[in-house]
This record gives sequence, C-alpha cells and structure tokens, in this order.
Amino acid sequence: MGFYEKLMSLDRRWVYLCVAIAVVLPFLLEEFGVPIFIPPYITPEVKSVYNFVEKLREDDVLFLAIDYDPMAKAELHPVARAVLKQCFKKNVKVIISALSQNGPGMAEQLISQTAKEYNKVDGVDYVYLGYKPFPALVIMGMSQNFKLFFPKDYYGTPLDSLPMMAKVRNIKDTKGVIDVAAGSVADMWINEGAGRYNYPLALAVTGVMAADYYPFLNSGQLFGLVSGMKGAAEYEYLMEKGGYMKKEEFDASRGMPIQMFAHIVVILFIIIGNVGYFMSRRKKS
Amino acid sequence: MRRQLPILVVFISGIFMAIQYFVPSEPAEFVQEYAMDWVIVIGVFAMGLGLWSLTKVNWIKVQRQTPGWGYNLVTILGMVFMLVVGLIWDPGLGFFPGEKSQVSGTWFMNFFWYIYLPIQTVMFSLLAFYIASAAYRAFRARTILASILLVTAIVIMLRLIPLGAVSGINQWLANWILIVPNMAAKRAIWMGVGLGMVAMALKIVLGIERSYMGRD
Amino acid sequence: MSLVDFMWMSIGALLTLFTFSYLYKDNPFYKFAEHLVVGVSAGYFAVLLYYSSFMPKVIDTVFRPIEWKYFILAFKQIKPEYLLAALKGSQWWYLVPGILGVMMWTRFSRKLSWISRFSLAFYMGIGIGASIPLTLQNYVLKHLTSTIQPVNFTSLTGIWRLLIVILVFCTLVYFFFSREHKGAFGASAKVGIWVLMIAFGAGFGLTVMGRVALLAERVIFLRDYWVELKYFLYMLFKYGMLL
Amino acid sequence: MIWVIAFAQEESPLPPSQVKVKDTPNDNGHSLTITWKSSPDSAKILGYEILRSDSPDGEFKVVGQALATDTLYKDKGDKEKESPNYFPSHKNFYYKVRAKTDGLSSESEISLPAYAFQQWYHAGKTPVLVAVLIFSTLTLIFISKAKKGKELYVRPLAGIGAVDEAIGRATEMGRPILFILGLGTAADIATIAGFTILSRVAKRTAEYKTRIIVPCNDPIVMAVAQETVKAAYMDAGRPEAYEEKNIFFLTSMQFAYVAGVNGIMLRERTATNFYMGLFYAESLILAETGSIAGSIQISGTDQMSQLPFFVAATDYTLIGEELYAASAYLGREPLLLGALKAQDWAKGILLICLILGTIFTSLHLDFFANLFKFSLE
Repeated sequence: MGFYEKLMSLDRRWVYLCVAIAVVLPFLLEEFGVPIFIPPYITPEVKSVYNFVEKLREDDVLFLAIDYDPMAKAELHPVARAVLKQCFKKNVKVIISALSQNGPGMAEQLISQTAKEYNKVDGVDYVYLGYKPFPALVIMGMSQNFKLFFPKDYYGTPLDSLPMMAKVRNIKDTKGVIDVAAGSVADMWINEGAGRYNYPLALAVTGVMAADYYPFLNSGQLFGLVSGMKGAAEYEYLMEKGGYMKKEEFDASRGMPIQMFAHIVVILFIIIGNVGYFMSRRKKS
Repeated sequence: MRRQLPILVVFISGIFMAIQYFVPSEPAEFVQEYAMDWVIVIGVFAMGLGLWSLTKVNWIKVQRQTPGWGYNLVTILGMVFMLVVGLIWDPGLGFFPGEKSQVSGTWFMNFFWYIYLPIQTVMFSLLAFYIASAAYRAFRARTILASILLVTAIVIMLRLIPLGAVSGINQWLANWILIVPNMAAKRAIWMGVGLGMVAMALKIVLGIERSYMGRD
Repeated sequence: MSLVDFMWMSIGALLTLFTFSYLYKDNPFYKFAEHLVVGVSAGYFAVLLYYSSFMPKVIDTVFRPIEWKYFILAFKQIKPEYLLAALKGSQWWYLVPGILGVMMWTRFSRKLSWISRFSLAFYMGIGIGASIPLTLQNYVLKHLTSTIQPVNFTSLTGIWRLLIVILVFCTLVYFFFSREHKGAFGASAKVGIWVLMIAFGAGFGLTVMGRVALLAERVIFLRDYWVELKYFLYMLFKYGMLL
Repeated sequence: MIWVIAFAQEESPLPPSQVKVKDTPNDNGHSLTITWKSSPDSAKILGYEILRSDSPDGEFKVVGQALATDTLYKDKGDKEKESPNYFPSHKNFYYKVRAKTDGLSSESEISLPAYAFQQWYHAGKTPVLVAVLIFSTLTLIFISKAKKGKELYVRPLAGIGAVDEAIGRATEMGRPILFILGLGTAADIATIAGFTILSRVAKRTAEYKTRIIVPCNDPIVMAVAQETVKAAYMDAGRPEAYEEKNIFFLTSMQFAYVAGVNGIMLRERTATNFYMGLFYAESLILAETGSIAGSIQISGTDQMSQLPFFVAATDYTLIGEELYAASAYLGREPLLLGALKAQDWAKGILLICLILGTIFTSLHLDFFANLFKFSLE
C-alpha cells in the first residue's frame, strides 16, 4: 500500500485519539495554568447587539427578557450576564422580566449577584419584574403598561413606589428589548411584541434554534442575534476589548477552544482523506 | 378469523379515531382520553412480555454455559435487582408506595445515578468520536453529490474557526445555506414524509397492507 | 462528600472508563458495562412504568376506590346491592384496557398467542387512526402554508423566498416514484437531490458542536472525580502515617 | 412621581359599549365568548376586567382581564364538576365589562344572557378534513385501478436494489442479518413502515436460510415483529425455520439499547444491517459500529435530523418518503403500487397549490393561501 492509499484508510482509532487530544488538551493546559484563548471571528449580528448597548447613554433604560430555564443555562447565561454587566458599568438602567416557568429564581440569582458587583440598587438602577404565565399576553401587556401584569415587582414592591419606573410606563418608553430565550417565547417577542408595538428587538438564542431566526434578521425585524455558546463567546470578546470584562471572567469563551480544536480535527481528517483519494487516483491514471 | 377479525378491529378503531379528531364535543373528548389510556395500559402489560423475553434469551445462554455466559448472568441480575429494590425493598410502604422510590439515596436511585446514567451519557458522548470518524470515512469527493455534502459540511464547521476575512464570507454563506436550501429541503422532506405516512396509515387501516398481522 | 457518595462516584467513574475503553476495541470491561446497563435499564424502566402508568391507570382507577368492606359483605351475605355500593367510586371501565393488557400475555403460550393480536390491533388502530388527520395537518398543510409567502424582486428576503419555493418544488419532484426522471422533470429532480445533500451536509456540520460539548462534559466529570480521588488518597496517606 | 399624581386627578374613563355574549364555537361547551366595542377613552385606560353573574341583579364577579386593545374575551372553564373552575353548559350567564385606569373604573351595561353548548364539528379543521378526504379518495381510486391489472411504472431506488444483494452476501458468508426497528412504538407509522419492510426481508432470509436477528426497544414492537417474521416464514413455506428467540426485547432506554445492539453487531458479526424506522441520536453510533464490524448497511428514516448521519455512514439510505414506499417496491404487489401512484398525485396537487399560492399571495390576493389555513381554536 502506497502512502496515499494509507492516508485513505487510516485506522479510525487515530481519529479518535486526535479528537480526544483536542478535547482534553485545553483542560490540561488550564490545569497547568496556561489557559488558551483564541480571539473569535466577530459576526455582524453579535456586533450590532453590542453596539446597541454601547450607544446607550447614562440613565437610558434597556429591557432585558430572560426567557430560559436552567436547562439552557450553559448556553444562555453568559450573554445575559454580559449584557447586564455592560449596562451596569455604563450606568444604563435595566428592566428585567423572566417569562420561562422555571427561570425566575435563576434570573434573580444572576441579577442580584451582578448588581452587587457594581453596587447597583434595586428599584433605582434596575427593576426585576419576575414571572407571569401566558407569555404572549404578558408581552403585549408590558408593551402597553407594565402595571397591567406587574403591579408589583418580583420582591413585592409596588411599581408606583419605584423611582426608576416614574419615567417608563411601558416597553415603548425603553430604548429597546434584548430577549435571551430558549423556546417559543422568542417568536412571541417578534410577533406580539416588536411586531405589534414597533420597538427595537434583538435575540440571544440557543445554537439549535438560531437557524430559525436568521430570516427575521434579514428582514430587519431583529437588529441583532446572538446564537448559542459561540455568539456568547463573541460577545465576551467584545466586552473584553471594550474594557467591560477581564479574561478571567470569561464564561462561554472557555469552552470555545475545545470546540475550535475539535472542528479543526474533523476538517483536517476530511482533507487528509480527500488528499489521499485524489493523489492515489492520479497515480493510477 | 384469527387474522381477519384483528384487521377489522384495526379498521374500526382507526376510522373511529380519525373521525374523533374533528369532533370537539365532550363525549368525543372523553373517548379520546380513554382510548389513549388503552394504549398506555396495553403498553404497561406488554412490559411483562419484554422482561420475560430478555430473561429467557439470557437464561438460555447461562444454562447452556455458552462462552461468556457470565455476562448474561450480569444482565439478569441487574434487571432482577432493580425490580426487587424498585418495587419491594426501597419503597417499604406496602402495596401502594406512590412515588417514594424516586427519593435519592435509595439503592434504586443510586443505581440509576451511578450505574445507568454514566454508561448512558458516555454512550451518548461517543458520538463526538464517531462524528469525526464518519466524516473522515464518508466525505470523499467521489461524486458530485458526495462533493456537495462535503463542502457544505465544511462550510458550516468553519464557522467556529476564526480565519479573518474568509470568516466573513463563510459566515454569510453558512447562514444562507441554513435559511435557504436547508429550509427548502426540510419543508420538502416533511411534506413528502407527511404524504408517505398518511398513505401507509391508510393502507394499514383499509387492510391493504397486512403483513404485520401474522397468519392463521 | 461522604465516603458512601465517594464510593458511588468511583463506581460511576469506573464504568465511564469501561465504556470509553470500547473505542479501542471490544473487551471484557465493555462487555460487563454493556450487559449491566441493559439489565439495569430494563428493570429501571419497568419500575418507572409500574409507578407512572400501571398505578394511576389501573390500580387508582379500578381497584383503589372499591369499598372492600362492602365487597366482602356482598359475597358473605350474598347481597348484590352491597356489590353496587362497593363499586360506586370505581371507574370499572378501565378494566377493559386492563383485560386487553392481560390478553398480551397469551403470547407466553404458542397455541393461544393469536389472542394477543386483538390487543395489538387496538393499540395500532388507535395510534394510526389518530395520526391520519394530525399528520396531514402538521406535516403537509402547515409546511405548505409556511412556504407560501409573498415574493418580490426588490428585496433579498423576497428573492430568497422565491428561491425557497423553487427548491421545495425541485425537492418534491425528486420524491416522485411513478415517473421516470427524464428531461425537465429529471433536471428538477437532480436539483432536488442536490438541495437534499446541501441540507444533509449542513445538518452534519451543525451537530458537531453539540456532540463535542457532550464529550467535554464527560471529561469534566472525570476531572472532578480526579480531584476527589486525590483528596481521598491524601487523607488515606495522612491517616496511614499516623497509624 | 409627577406622572402618578397626574393620573390620580383624571376622571373615570368612559365605559365600553355593546357587550355581547355568545357560545364559543368549536369547543366542548364550557366556554362563552364576550365581545364589546372599546371605550372611547381606550388611549388612557390600562385594560378591561370581565365580570360574570348568573342573574342580572346578582353579584358580578371578575372572571378575567383583557388588554386595552382587546375587544374579545373567552371565558373558559373546566368540564369536571368537582373542579373549582367548573363552567356549566346550558346555563345562562350575564356579563359586564369594566374599563380600568389606575384607580378609577367604569362599567358597561349588562349583556343579554347566553349559555355555552358543545359542537359536533370543528369548523376550523375543515382544510384538514378536505385534505383527508381528497387523499383517501385518490388512494381508493388508484387501488381499484390497480386491481383491474393496470401496469404501473416505478422508478428504481438504489437502496431497494441493494436489499437482495445484501441478503445474498450474508448467506454466502454464513452470517446473520440484523434488523433494527428504531426507537418508535408500534403506533408510530415509521415503525410500521419498518414492519412492512421487515416482512419482505424476512421472507427472503427464509428462502435463503439465513438467520435474521431483531433486537427490539419496545415490547409491543417485539410482539408485532414476531408476528411479522413468523408470517413471512410461513409465506416462504418454511415455518419450521422460524425461531422466536431471534426476535427479542433488549431494553427501552435509548443508549442502553444502543450498547446492547453494538454488542450484538460485534459478537454475532452480522453481515448486513438494516435500520428502518424512527431513529434519534443513536443513528450514528449504530452505523459506525456496523461499519467497524464490516457489515453492509441499509438505512431508512423520516427523521430529518438523523438523515445526514445515515447518508454519510451507511451504504444506502431511504430518505424520508422513500421509507414508506419501500414495502411497495419490495413486495411488487399491484395494490401497494397503486397507493404509491396516489401519493404522487397528491404531491402533484401540492406543487400546483404551492405555485398558485405563491403567485396569488405575491399579488396580495390572500384568499388562496387562506384555503389551507386551519385553526385549532
């Protein structure tokens, strides 16, 4: 068997070995204190979400919808956290809702933790509305008046008594909505929310869902889209470049080297196989 | 009769359920819920058959001491152990133990967490290796079709690898593939599958296809 | 972490390694793990089915509501009206599927096994019948309506929509069975199979990420175990020195 | 804060008018639909409250809320008498609608009474019913045509052509054939398509005297598979060769089942593997293990997400609809081929609707697309 034929019929255990190395290597390097970081390619749809928040001025209000449950935490938590950090650092005010049934507790943890980091006060710098069932209805309601479904916030304080809510009556009074969602709530924000009441909307969704939402990006119904772990890693990188985040705080980006290496391994083996195929065919002819 | 009558039963129950779908009234609703329970209850009793089959196949090997019969014994013991702790030992509340067997720390749940789940998740994660070896083995540009398959797969995978300006074009191409040809193929497959499924269902209900119902 | 938890986690880690060893080649460790998981999971599922389906659908509907006091009296004193009182709360009609279920067990006997065909017939008939309208609705009509979109030549969205319609058309043409793929018909079918291959390539490429994440998760599990193990060995060593 | 005070000084809003109640259509008779004309002050109101009573001078209780832009509300309850949310049929109810601002409100006049009753036909599902009727008629027409002995052409399918060759290969090698019916239940149509293919394959293995192994993931699937194979052996005239122990149950849990099947492939060294039915993530594990064991593999599934892996890792794949057509191809029975012709006609109709629909919709004539729109409400 010639060299090229051998390239075509490598024992598959070599492939396994390379995949194993690609996955284990980043862990080992981290163990020895040399974490790898490869700057990702920044897609325009993530960049536009970042820029949107970046352009907000002090005391502007952003609406952040946290519509996922702990099942999708690994993929979506990093984006939600990054957006919150960016806002808090810029002194942008945030209103947050959590319309996924098992999500509110998790969202509360994230918010109070991040707020503590930046010394932000509930009711002054941010408001957490919490959960109400029937998301489509709640979204329409919030677009008209927050008090319709949330006379009180998550902690039981009447909205009227929150200084921050004096200026904002409904979502249209905010600068826009960033919805971090796993599941059909994203569709409801597009159709029932931004579609009816016409405010800027961006989505952050899981990797599996992303393909379904690109058409909305093209048609202009969304101004940005962050898809899964990869989008989150891009966002974190932008945050780092903008000085909002340190590399040690990275969350999604830590998993990315593994993904990159594994993808490179797969592509390399496809190339090896094809080089072997073409060269051995050329030799024959 | 042993074959015709069951096929008649399929016909009647099939037509009945198909019509029921268009009737919103309360009796129809009751019938639908009741019929779904039939399916569940028959399935539960059938589990007895399944366990019997698993035991028999393995027990024959143990009895004849065919090579590797020890492993077959492991299967039987594992199954019997789970049944015993799950139904009798762990709940410890007599005949109607409710959901007590789900309590963590019991033998039943420990076996689930530390024996069943690790093996199951590892089997699942083997896919990471297999997806690489399958790509290596199958993605050869032998024909036009194989080349298309290979190129699109690479375009999609390259999204994750930063390549400067190339990434920009690649990203656009990948998104286009996902929202145009990918979407079109999915819709066409689903519509075709829908027609195929209904045709198959009609053939069964009307008794044209009866190869599954045995002989007299 | 308590010692008991540590022991269980060790079993989990060991079985993880056993199963991974299969990648190199089939071996006794994998064989053991495989046979064990088949038995344990079959037993697990049966127990689950017992509590989640048999109890609520048979015991709780038919038997639990029976007033056994009256039931026994009815036979002792031969008074049928007591029987009625005993059965008052019972949803006795759930006995029908129960009987069909028991009929499945005639398969244990070679001679009577044909009786089980009635249970199978109900099972399949109900499932198939219900799926006829549902399939046409959810597979055919739904995707037909979502493909029909206004197209135009002035925006990218409009052009892509038109392209989707054309590609759906070609792909469906590929699935025609009773016409030879020749001429224009054959050309569309050819485009159709290309579209299919593009979609399959995309599907393949998209899945890699999720699968790699699963593997990474297992590596994290083993790494966490390694930390525990180091601690355990350290403690063992320390106390060993003391002794 | 200024905003709050400004609100409190407002006068109460004008009430909504023309409150009408009627039975909610297409339901089981435990719901009423209330409609109204929105309040002239709809710009400043927060929303509406819907109130219900069983007599015009009785106590009205709030049963629901609606948005300021709404003019319709469905008052829906449970059918169980024991439920606290029980909504009786055939009982008259009166309604009022209350417009609400921050602290103030005003009520509409009381509606005329109405009662809820059940329907015997769901009008929203008419497009589905029409589709079922058209498709059934087509099938019946072409089957009766086929009965008259009309010859039908079917184009060749690669996967089907390979079946005989694959069985022959197993026979030559003296090794068994493995048939996997996937993870579906016997009520899933993909699995049933698997049975119909199994029947034809088993008939040939009976003729060739080759062993066929069918490990199952569901006990009922096992029972049906046993019936199928037994009948196939009888048809082939070799009932004595049928062995029930080759069609057995493994386990119902996905990856435990895969582990078991992997073991069978490697140790029985199956020459040919068939995968026909409903498959999920395990598809690639099965196909790769089969390829390690050196088996010829023929697969078929309707699961879009798994087709890429079958296409890449097995030798032949029946894509989507082809899985359902396979039994007709293998059996060559005229009736089944007739049904295939009906499928093609249905596809033709679908294509015409697609093109016409796109043209009409692009010209802003929505009536055509609306013909296919069903509603489950």
